[in-house]
Amino acid sequence: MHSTQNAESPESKNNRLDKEIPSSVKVISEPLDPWQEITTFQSEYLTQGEFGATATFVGTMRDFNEGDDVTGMTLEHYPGMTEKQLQEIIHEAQHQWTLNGVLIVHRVGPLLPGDPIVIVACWSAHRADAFEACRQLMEALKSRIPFWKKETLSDESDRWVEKNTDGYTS
Amino acid sequence: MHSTQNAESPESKNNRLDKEIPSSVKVISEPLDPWQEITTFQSEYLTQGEFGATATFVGTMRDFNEGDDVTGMTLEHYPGMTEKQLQEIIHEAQHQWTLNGVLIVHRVGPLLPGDPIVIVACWSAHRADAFEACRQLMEALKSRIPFWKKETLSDESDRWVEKNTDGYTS
Amino acid sequence: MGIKVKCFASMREYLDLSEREIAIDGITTVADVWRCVAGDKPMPENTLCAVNQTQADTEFNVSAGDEVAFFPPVTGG
Amino acid sequence: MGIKVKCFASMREYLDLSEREIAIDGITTVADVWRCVAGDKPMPENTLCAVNQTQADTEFNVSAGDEVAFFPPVTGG
Repeated sequence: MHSTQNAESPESKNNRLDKEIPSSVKVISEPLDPWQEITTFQSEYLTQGEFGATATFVGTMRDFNEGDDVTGMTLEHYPGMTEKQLQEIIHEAQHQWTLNGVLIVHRVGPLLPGDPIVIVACWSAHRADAFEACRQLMEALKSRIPFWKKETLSDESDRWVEKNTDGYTS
Repeated sequence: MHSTQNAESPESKNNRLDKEIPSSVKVISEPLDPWQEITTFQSEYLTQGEFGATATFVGTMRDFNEGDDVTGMTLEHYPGMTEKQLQEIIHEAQHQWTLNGVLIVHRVGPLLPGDPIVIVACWSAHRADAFEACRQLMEALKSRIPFWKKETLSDESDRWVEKNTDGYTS
Repeated sequence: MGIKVKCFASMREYLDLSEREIAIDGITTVADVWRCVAGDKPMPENTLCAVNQTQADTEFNVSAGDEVAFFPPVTGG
Repeated sequence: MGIKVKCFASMREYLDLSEREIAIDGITTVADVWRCVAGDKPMPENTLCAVNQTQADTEFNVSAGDEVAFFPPVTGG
């Protein structure tokens, strides 16, 4: 079936799942342009007219966390397990909802405030499926996929972020 | 406060709300580029680092509805009431969730399958607010804002769409 | 100053009326506005009414200068 | 063929260990792998373990050729 490679970076991974719906998971160390990724995926894998709903989430690095100013961040991951588990959560989602396509891209390496960290995009005929799958994939990503953030604070000290939260406060 | 004008089309409306968060509602008769609209709004009204979450919905014209092939569509609206009620649902959302910005753009006039019809984008510090506000705004738009669709079928007959549904089947 | 009446979508076709100014004489409620522009035609089930671009029911009182609109359930998005 | 052990994030710093191959002798479970690479250091609360890139608990049995990883709660997205 389809298989794509991201040639720009040795850290890049791009795995096209051999399943009933088009999906792509990428872990990249270069800057992430969410809308470019979405546009490219859509034109490459989806057919005009078949989908009516696209729900998208973009996570962006903030310049504050837990009351402190944050000046930088380094994102580490577990190469291999990351891609395997991302494919697993997409597999779960496509059995729970009727989807035309799923795209997940996550950045690793050093980041600055304002940099996009992650995008999740879901295409469906109907809006409920797209919305719910997108939300559920983000929650699954934040609780189960092996990424870790180390923050640099304004006094140049750094610290590992210890846990993700319920989405209301971090 | 801020006020923007869309100079490209006499049908265009672009109202910047004079409230605590940046927001924009536009009704346009020219083709809608969702990612361009989002990028432009974000760079114009939002500050890098202050938001961590962007939830976006794009509604796109399908080539099928209620079991029939659909070859075209014309979207009518109630100029004036549309913009007033869009601002009202944004007003409600920004009191229910903590948001950094809201953008709603809706297309009117003749459309073809694959054409984007509507975008709703919500920016927030945290993902739950962005996701929930985006979903709620789409539901409010579909149930309360005066837009009407007339579909053209493959035999060149046309019909008014009679009602919007719960999002699972249309 | 009278009342501006607007109809949209299938309602525009049903009444063959897009926009019309009517006199205020004899008009108290939205239902009176309907009778003035629709004559004997019954108001379809599910018809929505708006006064000055805010939804209102048929018993809502109207005044000179108001804009009254009739339209079917909305189907945007 | 032994067992490949990997540590990530704060666990990498805690054990000063990124990746190491250990012999299978005397090793039955994930807990045995921990003792082999950590010595006397206790396993921090909330430590996550994976065998062959799937999460597993400390009593999970490992075999020669397996990849075993230790890491703190995930914080991506």
